[in-house]
Amino acid sequence: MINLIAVCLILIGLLFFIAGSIGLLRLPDIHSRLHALTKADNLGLGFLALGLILLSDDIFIAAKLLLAWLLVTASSATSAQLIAQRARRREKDAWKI
Amino acid sequence: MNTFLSIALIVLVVSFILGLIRVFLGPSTEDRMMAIQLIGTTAVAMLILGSALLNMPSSIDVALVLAVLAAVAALALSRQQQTRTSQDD
Amino acid sequence: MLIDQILYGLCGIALFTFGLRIAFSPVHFLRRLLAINVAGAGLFLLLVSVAYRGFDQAPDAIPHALVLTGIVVAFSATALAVALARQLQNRDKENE
Amino acid sequence: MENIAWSAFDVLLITATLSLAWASLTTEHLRRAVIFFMAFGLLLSLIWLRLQAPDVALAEAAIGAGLTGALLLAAVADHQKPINQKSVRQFSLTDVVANTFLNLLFVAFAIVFGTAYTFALNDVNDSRLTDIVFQHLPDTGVSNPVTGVLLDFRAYDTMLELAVLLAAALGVMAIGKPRRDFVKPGDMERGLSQWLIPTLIILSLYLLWAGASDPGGAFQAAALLAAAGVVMRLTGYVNGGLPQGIWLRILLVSGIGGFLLVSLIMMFAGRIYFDYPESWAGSLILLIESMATISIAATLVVAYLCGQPDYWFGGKQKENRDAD
Repeated sequence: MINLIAVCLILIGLLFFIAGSIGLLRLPDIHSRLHALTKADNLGLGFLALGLILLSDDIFIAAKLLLAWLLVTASSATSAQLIAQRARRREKDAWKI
Repeated sequence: MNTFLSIALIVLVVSFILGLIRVFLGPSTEDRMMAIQLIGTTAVAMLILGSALLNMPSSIDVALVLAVLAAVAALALSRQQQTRTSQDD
Repeated sequence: MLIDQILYGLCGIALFTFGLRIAFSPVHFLRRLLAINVAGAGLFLLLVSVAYRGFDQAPDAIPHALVLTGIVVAFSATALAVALARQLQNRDKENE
Repeated sequence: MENIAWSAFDVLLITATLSLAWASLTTEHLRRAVIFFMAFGLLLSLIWLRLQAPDVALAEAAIGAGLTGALLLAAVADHQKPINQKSVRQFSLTDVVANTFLNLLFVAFAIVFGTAYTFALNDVNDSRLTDIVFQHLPDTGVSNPVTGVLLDFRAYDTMLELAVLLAAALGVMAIGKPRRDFVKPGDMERGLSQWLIPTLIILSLYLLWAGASDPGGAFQAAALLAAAGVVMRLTGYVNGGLPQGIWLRILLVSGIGGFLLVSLIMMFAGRIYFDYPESWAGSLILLIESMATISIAATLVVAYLCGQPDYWFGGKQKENRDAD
């Protein structure tokens, strides 16, 4: 039963990853691509880590998996902001000229 | 279960390669930064999957280091632009 | 004999040769630095694939130790080269 | 099924790595080349793990994907005017001939090298050295073979490698002014540094501690600690968290100092160089490793900062320094 739930969670995570990278490839401009990217980062890895936590039998490993997801979420949130800031600054510069 | 996990790993590799195509295509530096962020996260996902698949717990440590260093790389990339603009002013 | 060991070793040789080829061509200094780093990574890959023994066997630890220190030394050598390049650039500016 | 999956994985990974190296060395823009190189480092750390080398993967993840990228990005920023990437001069016939000749030479070299490698693997005289390492590993007090090799079996080499690092740091410190300062960090950058720096330090301590039994150890821990220094430099601390004057020198030599101190004590205790008593070996290795970690980290931060130390602590750059 637990295995089945884990498989479902991992599948959902993979779906988000594929959707995120297709979005990154296909969407037309920076801000919408950023939107696609953050879904893969937070939700994709989140579901995947959750599924693997269910599969792991060691509490220490489960904690480290959770930590990996938290770190990726924190770093991707900040770097998404930094990327958006950069893009906006450049767009402003373009308007100035 | 192992067969499922190795297929999942291949799916992640495909996602990784799609991200890599965006790194190649660009066109702007921001696009490349984003794509690096995506392939970094995909690499973390591959590492934690691999740790379950190969029974290699140390692989999660590498995933942790990659996750943190992705933030360092993003900071370095965004700050690198800022010396340039300050010079141009 | 393992097919993956051969594949990764050949990949290392390809990286080494390609990096060396670019390092010997008339390109920008930083490009040359990147090329030397790629060539070094190729050699590291060759060493690690020599140490590889398949999924179920422990690999050889000695090449791993060599590569580990090699990565750190390569970083500081790159930093020294970058510092030297800046100094050269400053000299050029003063001479102009 | 799994074998096929792994083969597909290998082929995709190798193709991606080779094409990133190609892109990095042939693209016109230098900054783009560095970005490709950072992605290349990321792929390499996956390859190290695939080849069962987690110690190398940890170091590569910290240095190849992070520190080298930051260093080269700063170097690209130094070269404001892109120096003629496309060569302006005309290609003469001799150039073409010489280039073709060189290409052929390198391809021939790769083919010979590759064939030799493949044949050499065929009659490998199976790993006697590895057996010796695993046989004597219990004597070292650590169970991670890589740490055992680095700090016990090959301790002499490792000490000299620290000397090489020190020499490189001295070279960097002797040359020139530091880089231009960054603009004042915004809220985003400051917020990032507030959780990133402690996380890097804790992770580095964990790797140092884990290095006795699991992958990890002095070099990986030092790389993470150095990344903390780089983050400090990027968010407004011009000295990258390094101390001033005599303390900086003590930090830089503490790695070699630790090695020498332990070996001198061993010598007075009537043993030879780097021959630790078995009951103490584990703790001695941890002591040496901790000192080495701090000193390697300081060396790497110095290498990143670039320039004479006086400038980092308010020399001529004082007016540009970020008020915080």
